[in-house]
Amino acid sequence: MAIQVKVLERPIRQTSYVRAMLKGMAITFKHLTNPHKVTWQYPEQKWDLSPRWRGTHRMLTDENGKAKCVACGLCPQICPANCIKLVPGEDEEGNRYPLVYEIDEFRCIFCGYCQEVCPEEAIHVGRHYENSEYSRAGFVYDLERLMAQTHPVCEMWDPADPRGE
Amino acid sequence: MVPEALFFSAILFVIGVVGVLTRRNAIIIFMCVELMLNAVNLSFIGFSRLYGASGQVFVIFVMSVAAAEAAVGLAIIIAIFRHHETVDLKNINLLKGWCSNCPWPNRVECIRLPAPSPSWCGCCRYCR
Amino acid sequence: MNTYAALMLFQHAYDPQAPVHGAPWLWFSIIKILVVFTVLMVTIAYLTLAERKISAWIQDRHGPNRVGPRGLAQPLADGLKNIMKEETYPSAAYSPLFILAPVMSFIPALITFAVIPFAAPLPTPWGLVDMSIADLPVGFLYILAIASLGVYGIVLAGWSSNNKYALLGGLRSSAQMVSYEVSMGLAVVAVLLLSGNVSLSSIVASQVATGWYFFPLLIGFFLFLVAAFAETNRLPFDLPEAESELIAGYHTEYSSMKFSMFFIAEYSNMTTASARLTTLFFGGWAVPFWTTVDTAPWHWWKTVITLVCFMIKTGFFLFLYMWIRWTLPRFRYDQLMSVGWKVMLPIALCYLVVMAGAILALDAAGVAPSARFGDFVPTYWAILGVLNIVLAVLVFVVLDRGRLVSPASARVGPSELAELRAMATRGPAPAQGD
Amino acid sequence: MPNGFVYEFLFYLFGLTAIVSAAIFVTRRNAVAAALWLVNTMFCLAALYIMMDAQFVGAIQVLVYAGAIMVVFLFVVMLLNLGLPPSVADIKSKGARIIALVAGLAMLAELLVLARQKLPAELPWLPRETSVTTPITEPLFRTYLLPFEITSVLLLVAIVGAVVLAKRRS
Repeated sequence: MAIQVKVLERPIRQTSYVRAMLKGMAITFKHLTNPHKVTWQYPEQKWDLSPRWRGTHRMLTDENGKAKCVACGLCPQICPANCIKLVPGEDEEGNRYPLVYEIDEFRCIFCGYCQEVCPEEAIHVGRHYENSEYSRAGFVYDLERLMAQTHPVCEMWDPADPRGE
Repeated sequence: MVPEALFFSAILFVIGVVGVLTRRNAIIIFMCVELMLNAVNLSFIGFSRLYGASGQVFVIFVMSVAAAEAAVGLAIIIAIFRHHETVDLKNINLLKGWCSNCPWPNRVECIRLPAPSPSWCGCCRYCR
Repeated sequence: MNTYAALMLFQHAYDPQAPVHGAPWLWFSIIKILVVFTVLMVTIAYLTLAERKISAWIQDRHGPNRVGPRGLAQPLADGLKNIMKEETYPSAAYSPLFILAPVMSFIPALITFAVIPFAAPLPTPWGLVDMSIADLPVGFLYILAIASLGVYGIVLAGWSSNNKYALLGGLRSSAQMVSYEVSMGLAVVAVLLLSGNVSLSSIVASQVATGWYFFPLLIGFFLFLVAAFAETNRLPFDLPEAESELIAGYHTEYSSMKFSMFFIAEYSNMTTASARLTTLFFGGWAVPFWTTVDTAPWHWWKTVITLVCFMIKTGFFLFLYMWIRWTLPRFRYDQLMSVGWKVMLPIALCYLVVMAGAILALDAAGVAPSARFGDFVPTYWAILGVLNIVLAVLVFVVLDRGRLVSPASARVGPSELAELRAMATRGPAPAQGD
Repeated sequence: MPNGFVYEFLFYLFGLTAIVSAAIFVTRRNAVAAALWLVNTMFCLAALYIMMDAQFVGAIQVLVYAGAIMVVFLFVVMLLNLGLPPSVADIKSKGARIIALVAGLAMLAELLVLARQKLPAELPWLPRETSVTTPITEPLFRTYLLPFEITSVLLLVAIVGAVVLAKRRS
């Protein structure tokens, strides 16, 4: 790697410290009196999330209040972080349903593959970012908790333009 | 109050003298000298209550001399410390000369001494 | 004899326009100490909030606004947090001095305020009460003496922490404060020349009589301002606690309330420095263009108005401190030292000679300090002010050409510069190796 | 006022504090602690000066000794890193200590005998209205002008000498 040297020639009028200082103070005073502030007043004023924001999961339910999931096993299969734990079960009518469905939100990388692969459009990543817990165990969301979430879900693609054109 | 001031001044002066006689840390000896100057200043102030403000003028002279002394003295201590890496007066004895087995880089200038113990002359930190 | 009659007796024994003395003097002193201490501590608490708010506004943010209405209870929350936090003691620290150091920086910062007159005297039934805790006859020297003690706390904190960053911070600050003290002292000798007295109340009184000193002593004021910034370790002179180089300098190892005491010391130093600037150069408590308020006979409403005036002036300088802090970057250490010794000190010395000569010349020309042009422009004030403006033009236009604060390249000699230029014109050197 | 009980009490308090802290100062092994005790002594002396109607000298005492000279001492101690004890051993032999003690006591006796001379009456205190600097400036700039100028030359020489001595030769 070659080194290139550039010698700066400074005009004498630019080297005055006092004048540069006064100029700087004028700038800061202008900002001081400027009523337009850029801070977001966070808890009251929230950030508008993108429709494609991928946050914590949510399980959609059918009209009977049951999970839409049919325990096909595609989402644990595709999950690159291996954070979905699914134990399938079957009722007396032969409908498959998840006995255990847990997502470890700490391991999850929010890639959204589970939503993409789900044939029933049951599991979704959601437009939500305010999640805090007192313990690590609190971040393992079980089925009930996933169903209880109410935040809007992520739109993986724009329905009017499914191929992103 | 003047006799009391003179009494305090005498005791402070003697404390300074005893410090100079018993301590070996050059910086502390220096501070003892400052203490003696302070004691003298106190008696000057005491006498200025009796004979007029000239005593205070002398205190100002003493202070400026003390300031000059501190500047030069500390510069000397720094110079000695650079050379010997100690401020222990036991080791600052250039006038005694240097011993033959001194590993100090200036050994060539050393004077060979008929020392009672050939391995010790105290000239530097290696043969302390 | 009932109580009322006794009170009346006392009232007749004293003249409200004569200085208070005896036992009432002692009581008034104690009351003044308590009130000034309380006001100072509350001011300091709110200065921390003001600093954060002003920094926020300058950076287009809102600043703390969560605790209390518009964030006004934030200092309380901070104080509570600092009291409740755990105190840590480094195992290698020399603990007596480690504990002593915050105290040693805290006390000088507070007791400087004792001699500053903050309002016109207040007449009471027991006599005229000076509105300064102790109007010492050597008030100005007292300020210089106490200001020079502030360095102990920092030096001891740096040394006793047994931490190399803290030690470097302590060394830097002792060198910095000793260097700038000299120019600070020399810059205000001109004030003493004009007022002819070292007591602060008489400095204020002579400013009431002959006009404020910032105009006839413009350069002295500027030098004092810069030295005050350096003495209080505020930006652009906050080398002792430069975060990016020394972590936090001398208070690296301190936590909770001991850290807080360094912080309080810094802000009370700022307050006293602002009060000093006000007293020495901006007429102290004097109200501009309203001589009735500034002169005897005294009345309680005069005390109130002058107190407010003093607070406004001091507040302006406190704001200036913060404004400059959030504008200027920090100096390098060599720049700091060369500004102190090669610029401030020679300018202060030359300025002293010029001002003493000018005052002597005015005296020889028979201009009395009280003489006035026309009706209200004081002659002394105007002549010295014009002289100072000429000097200011000389200093800031002629001298300030990259010499007051020199860039690193200024130390490159002409031959090295020529070499660099030749290298630059040659273009990129051929790549080494492959 | 200068003869009240409070005045005498404070005078003795400051004097004894000065002596006690001076005694602690000479026995400290840690140079930084020693310097601080010496600073305490100097403060007490400044208080004594002020109590003996020498306010100007009292302020100068704090300014010059405590504010400048002792700071330079501390600076050197820190710069050379001499603060912690085991670096320097003091004179330990009993003989030397006894000699120092005897010499000190002899000197003390001598000074006390000298101090017992008949002293003239004290001068009156300055009235409160006069400037405290006036009585000093008269002798300083008239009677002792030559010593004053010589002191300034001495300070200049000291500055040059200190710079030359402490400069690192490369």
